[in-house]
Amino acid sequence: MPEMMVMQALNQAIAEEMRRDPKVFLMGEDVRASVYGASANLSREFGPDRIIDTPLSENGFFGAAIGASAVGMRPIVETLTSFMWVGMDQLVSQAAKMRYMFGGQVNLPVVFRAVMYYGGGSAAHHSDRSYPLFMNIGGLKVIVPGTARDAKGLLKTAIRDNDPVICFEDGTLLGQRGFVPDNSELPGGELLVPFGKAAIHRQGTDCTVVAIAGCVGLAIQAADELQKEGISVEVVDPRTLVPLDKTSILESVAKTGRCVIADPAAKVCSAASEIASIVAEEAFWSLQAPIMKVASEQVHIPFSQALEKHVYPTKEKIMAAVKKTMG
Amino acid sequence: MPEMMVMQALNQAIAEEMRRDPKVFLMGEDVRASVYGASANLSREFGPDRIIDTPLSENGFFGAAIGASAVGMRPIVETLTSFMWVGMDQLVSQAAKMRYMFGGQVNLPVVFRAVMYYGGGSAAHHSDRSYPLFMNIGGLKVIVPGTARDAKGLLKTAIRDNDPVICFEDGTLLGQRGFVPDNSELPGGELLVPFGKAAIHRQGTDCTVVAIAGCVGLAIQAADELQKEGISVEVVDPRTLVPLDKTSILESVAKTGRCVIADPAAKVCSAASEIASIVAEEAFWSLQAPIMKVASEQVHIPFSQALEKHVYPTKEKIMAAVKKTMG
Amino acid sequence: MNIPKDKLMLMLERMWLIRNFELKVIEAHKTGEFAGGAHPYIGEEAVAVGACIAMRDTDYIAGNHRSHGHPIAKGASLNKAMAEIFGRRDGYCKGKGGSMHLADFSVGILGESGIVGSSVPIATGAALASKLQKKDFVSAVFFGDGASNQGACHESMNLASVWKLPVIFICENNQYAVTTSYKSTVAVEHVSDRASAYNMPGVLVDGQDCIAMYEAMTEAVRRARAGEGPTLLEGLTYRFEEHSLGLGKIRRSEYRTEDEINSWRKRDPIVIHEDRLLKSEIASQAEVQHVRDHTEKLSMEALEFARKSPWPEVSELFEDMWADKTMPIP
Amino acid sequence: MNIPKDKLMLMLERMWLIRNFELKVIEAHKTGEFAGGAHPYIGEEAVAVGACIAMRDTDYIAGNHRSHGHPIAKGASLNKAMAEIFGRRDGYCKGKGGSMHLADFSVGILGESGIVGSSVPIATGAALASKLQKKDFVSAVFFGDGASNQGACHESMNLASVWKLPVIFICENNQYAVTTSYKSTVAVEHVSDRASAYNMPGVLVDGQDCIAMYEAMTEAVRRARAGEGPTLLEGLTYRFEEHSLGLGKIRRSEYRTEDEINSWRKRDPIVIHEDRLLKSEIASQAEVQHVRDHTEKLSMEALEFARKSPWPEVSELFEDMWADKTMPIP
Ligand SMILES: Cc1ncc(C[n+]2csc(CCOP(=O)(O)OP(=O)(O)O)c2C)c(N)n1
Ligand SMILES: Cc1ncc(C[n+]2csc(CCOP(=O)(O)OP(=O)(O)O)c2C)c(N)n1
Ligand SMILES: [Mg+2]
Ligand SMILES: [Mg+2]
Repeated sequence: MPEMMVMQALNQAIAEEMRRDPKVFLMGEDVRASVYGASANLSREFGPDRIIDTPLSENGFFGAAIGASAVGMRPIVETLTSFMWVGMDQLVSQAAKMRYMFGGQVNLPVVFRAVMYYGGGSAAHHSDRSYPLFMNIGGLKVIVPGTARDAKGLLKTAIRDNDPVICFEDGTLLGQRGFVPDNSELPGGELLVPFGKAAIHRQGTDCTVVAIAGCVGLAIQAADELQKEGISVEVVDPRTLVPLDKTSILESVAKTGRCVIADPAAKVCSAASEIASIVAEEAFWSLQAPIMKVASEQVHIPFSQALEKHVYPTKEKIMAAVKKTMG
Repeated sequence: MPEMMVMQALNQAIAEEMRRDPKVFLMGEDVRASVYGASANLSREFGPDRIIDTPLSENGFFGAAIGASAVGMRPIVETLTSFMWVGMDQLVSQAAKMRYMFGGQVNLPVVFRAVMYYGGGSAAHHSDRSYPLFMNIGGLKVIVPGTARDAKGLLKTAIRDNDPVICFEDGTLLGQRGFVPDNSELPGGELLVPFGKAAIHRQGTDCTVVAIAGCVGLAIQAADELQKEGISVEVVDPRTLVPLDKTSILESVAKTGRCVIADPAAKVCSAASEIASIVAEEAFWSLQAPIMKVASEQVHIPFSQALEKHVYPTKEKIMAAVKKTMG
Repeated sequence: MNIPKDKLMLMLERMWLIRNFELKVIEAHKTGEFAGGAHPYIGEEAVAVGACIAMRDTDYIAGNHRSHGHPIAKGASLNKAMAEIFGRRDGYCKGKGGSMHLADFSVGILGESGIVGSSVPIATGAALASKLQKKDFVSAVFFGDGASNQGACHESMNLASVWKLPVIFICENNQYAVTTSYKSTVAVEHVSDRASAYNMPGVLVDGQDCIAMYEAMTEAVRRARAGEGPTLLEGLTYRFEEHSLGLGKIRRSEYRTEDEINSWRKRDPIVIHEDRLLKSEIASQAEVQHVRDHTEKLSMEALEFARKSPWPEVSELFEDMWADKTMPIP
Repeated sequence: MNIPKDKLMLMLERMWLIRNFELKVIEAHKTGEFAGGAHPYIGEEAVAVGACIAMRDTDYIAGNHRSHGHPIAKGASLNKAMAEIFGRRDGYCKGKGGSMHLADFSVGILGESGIVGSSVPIATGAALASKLQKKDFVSAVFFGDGASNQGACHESMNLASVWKLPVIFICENNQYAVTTSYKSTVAVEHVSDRASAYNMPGVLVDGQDCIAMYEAMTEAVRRARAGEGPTLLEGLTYRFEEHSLGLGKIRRSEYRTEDEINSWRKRDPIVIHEDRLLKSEIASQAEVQHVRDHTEKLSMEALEFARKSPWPEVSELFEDMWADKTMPIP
């Protein structure tokens, strides 16, 4: 099983799907030159008709992708999370709503790949982690791969999906390496990770840690360290937030009786808030301790490294929260 | 104490503040003609320099309002919740972030009045209730008046506030009447409702119902009916979601041991989710039953009256949830 | 241009269909037969009809909140349209869309949109698909003078021009956005003047004359199909009614004068076309009368159809959110 | 135009300040002294300097991600700017903003913005305030050729025109947005051609010549102050460096040729201005040399200042979110 960076896993997913289906194409700013990295070499293989550089017009080209998907194409749009504000109307009023509003007449198989740069001095305008608010909107599938394998497998599934999907690509992971099975090793000859199916990265009995995107690795590290201290942590990675695998989360909490949620988004109305509210309603009688959120501080992202590092969840914060639930 | 419609209360708030402070002005589409009602007669009193009709360019004129507020004006912008998607970049990247990003150099005393039409056959494009996602963003105060009195008092406070505020005006309330004290009846001669201070509309001991915006009246009705059945409900209206009066909510739950949250927004990552997560973390040991959310169904707003009426929280749904928590 | 009689008659028929349909909608709104509002297209019929008759069935259109005229001009079913406005199961969107969201993907009607300017990128995207698929479908989008100030229009026109997309931007300049005159919001004299900012032809057309619209559109469609890129057409027109049903409280005279309204009403697009057909003896009085009667009948039938159509079931609330039927609704 | 010597020398000084400052930034980035990226303004100095010298201290500017040149041209402190880029407490934004978010509200610098196009409405709003306050402050906004395709630009220009706002839109056309040539994204030959779509003057200026910029700006400012409305200036220029520090991996030759780069480097705005001053004997060689040395010294001092400036304290993370000091941070 080859090891590769998350960035490369994404690149493989796009390339494989473009080879398989001529309806798939990629568009975004400077995708030919692969400024953000995930479209490396694609322009050479697929040419300018399928790897399309766009003007700086997010609302316009998001909408163009949605319109193209409505009449038979399968666009992949590359952008940063922070640029989605500019194209928000097309994402919400059109991508999310068209199908329902038109009584199911149309499928919109469009994927928005939204890179989340944070943690590296990108400051407030380039560090958004906005998936919680897309969860509120409805009509958009929201996926948050936390490993290289899932990055590839979920993105491939997204491209084949007939609903609009936003793939939030955690910038703290893009350069991280992980094992991704070679297609030849796989039964169907390819890696497709289903939506709505959580991954249990560590089994445990004392406390459930639900970990999202860049927090997955931190939660695994926290679990491994806590193991040494005799605390058995179960790490549940939902992998997709819309749809959300409630069952796996609730089953885990039913077993452990404790729940910590680690989420790189700002804490108010976060994915962590949503998951906490589900657990508080549906697993209440199993709970032996308060549900703890470990999410980002409710501030904008400061540029200074002296400040920024204190914003996000860390292994230490997760460990502290787990210990707190243990009383 | 005169009775008036919420719409009129809003109108009074704007007029009083415009009389008081020449820096205050109102801008939006067709505000002179008062198409949405709250700016009735203002154009006659204040003229076209202070009641400004804008082109259909939400991103442009939202930004213009923000820019004007950065250099000493106090704009009030009228829009619908659903049109904020079009101007989202200015709301998030500028209004919410400028102050922090610039190290506190600038105050942005701008108010966005976002009308939420829902429940009257306005369909998916005109029925958003998007305050939860603005809670996630941070940097924007979020107010959700649930009575005529609070509509006036909170909006006046918003106009004097030095931070950007979004005032979500619940369309189901605009035509409702309520008591609003006359200025002559008030100690300071005017009605200013502070931010971050919940209103307890009913005192109770069995279950806390936290109710937001249009749900406030429903929760009060539910409490009154449940009273007859011997169930004592405390109705807590946060009135402002950013800042949120956690203390009042937690104190109420500490007393009642039960919590139901009634929120007209879509249920996933809603204000209800956030409040539930706070209660599940900070009032856990008082809880005697699962926390229940009564929020809107996670669908877009269907046009048909046969469907739409099933989307939102109702008095009946709130009563059922309370009873469920009572076991 | 030599336009065959069947096309000329079809234009008359479609204009009458819109007119009579809208009159029924107004009637039904008055008696409270449906919820919400609706934005009548009366007075502007020639714009959509002239444009759509110059297109093929396989071509795409997208529209806006003033939403009944475009699909009917493109050949939509009156019954399904009316049932939709009534929120009924047999409506185009099974009652989920209502007046502002008519759509018929089976004949290229990609949908009307309530957010002003929001469907302009969508139509542009359909044109992009057509180009990528190497098909010769063209795409057209109807939007107002008010909408022309939205960034979405700018971005789409620029995109379409640099990519030479087969899309026609049709501005229905009825001179007002609700109560606001375009003269106070559009910096140039004509919206079509903006075409030069996108290096595309901009054509100001008499929007009360369906033949003028048809001819301008025919050239725009030819250009688009030939791969020569987009065109901006501006149909100068007028809405005879108030902005939307239910907005009667805004006395029209506050923002437009009775004189202005009356002088435009004299330029009724249907009267103009009928007179021309009669005068040139292309159609007889009987033929014209037949169109009137027939379209009135169809509109009445649509109203009856809508009234009788069942309401959607509660369970349908949770349908159509997702193409993926396995998706759980939380 | 007869420009007094002190202004001519000030232009030279400000250009050298920018140049030397940027060279220090590049140096510090190479050695990893600060986090994140930065977008050098080298090669484009004449645009911001010519424009800002034509403005008053009380006038407003707003800028974009290529963010060091505008504030320095307007007279910002090098020390505070460099400390900000270093994320230090003495920076303009106490370290919260970094390279892309320099601002100095005390001298009308309303801030640089990382979201492309996003500060254009802000500058327009400052101009609106000026008009409402009956002040004669003007406002200017710098944005790129890429940014010109954003809806925000369209909406702002139209707004400014119909309201006759005292704002000057300054497009720094350096011909590329990252790797994308404006020829493939802007439908017209020059961004300034778009001015006609907003009924305002559009002026194409040699962006390598600070005097040309100054003169065009002087007229635009005059217009604005006189209440005659906005102007669109396009400074045709070139960035001598890569798009941003850290993007070296994109070999420049893949999107622009060495020949092109070299031919533009020959039109160095500082060399052009220096040569002119020397040739016309307005300045002596010694005077010019003094400017070079002096600005180099100030830049070096700024670097030292930044290096020595303390890091912000953790508690500062929670400051500056709200004007209202009573706001709880959840
Ligand atoms: C983004 C947005 N802003 C505001 C509105 C409210 N609104 C609906 S129609 C309309 C006027 C539209 O004018 P125009 O584009 O000229 O079309 P017309 O109604 O004249 O046909 C307005 C302001 C909206 N639906 N969407
Ligand atoms: C809305 C938005 N989209 C994309 C980006 C990423 N980005 C940063 S700078 C840039 C190119 C900008 O080009 P231009 O406006 O010409 O300015 P220049 O860098 O050439 O000075 C891009 C695509 C961004 N910051 N904001
Ligand atoms: Mg109009
Ligand atoms: Mg550029």
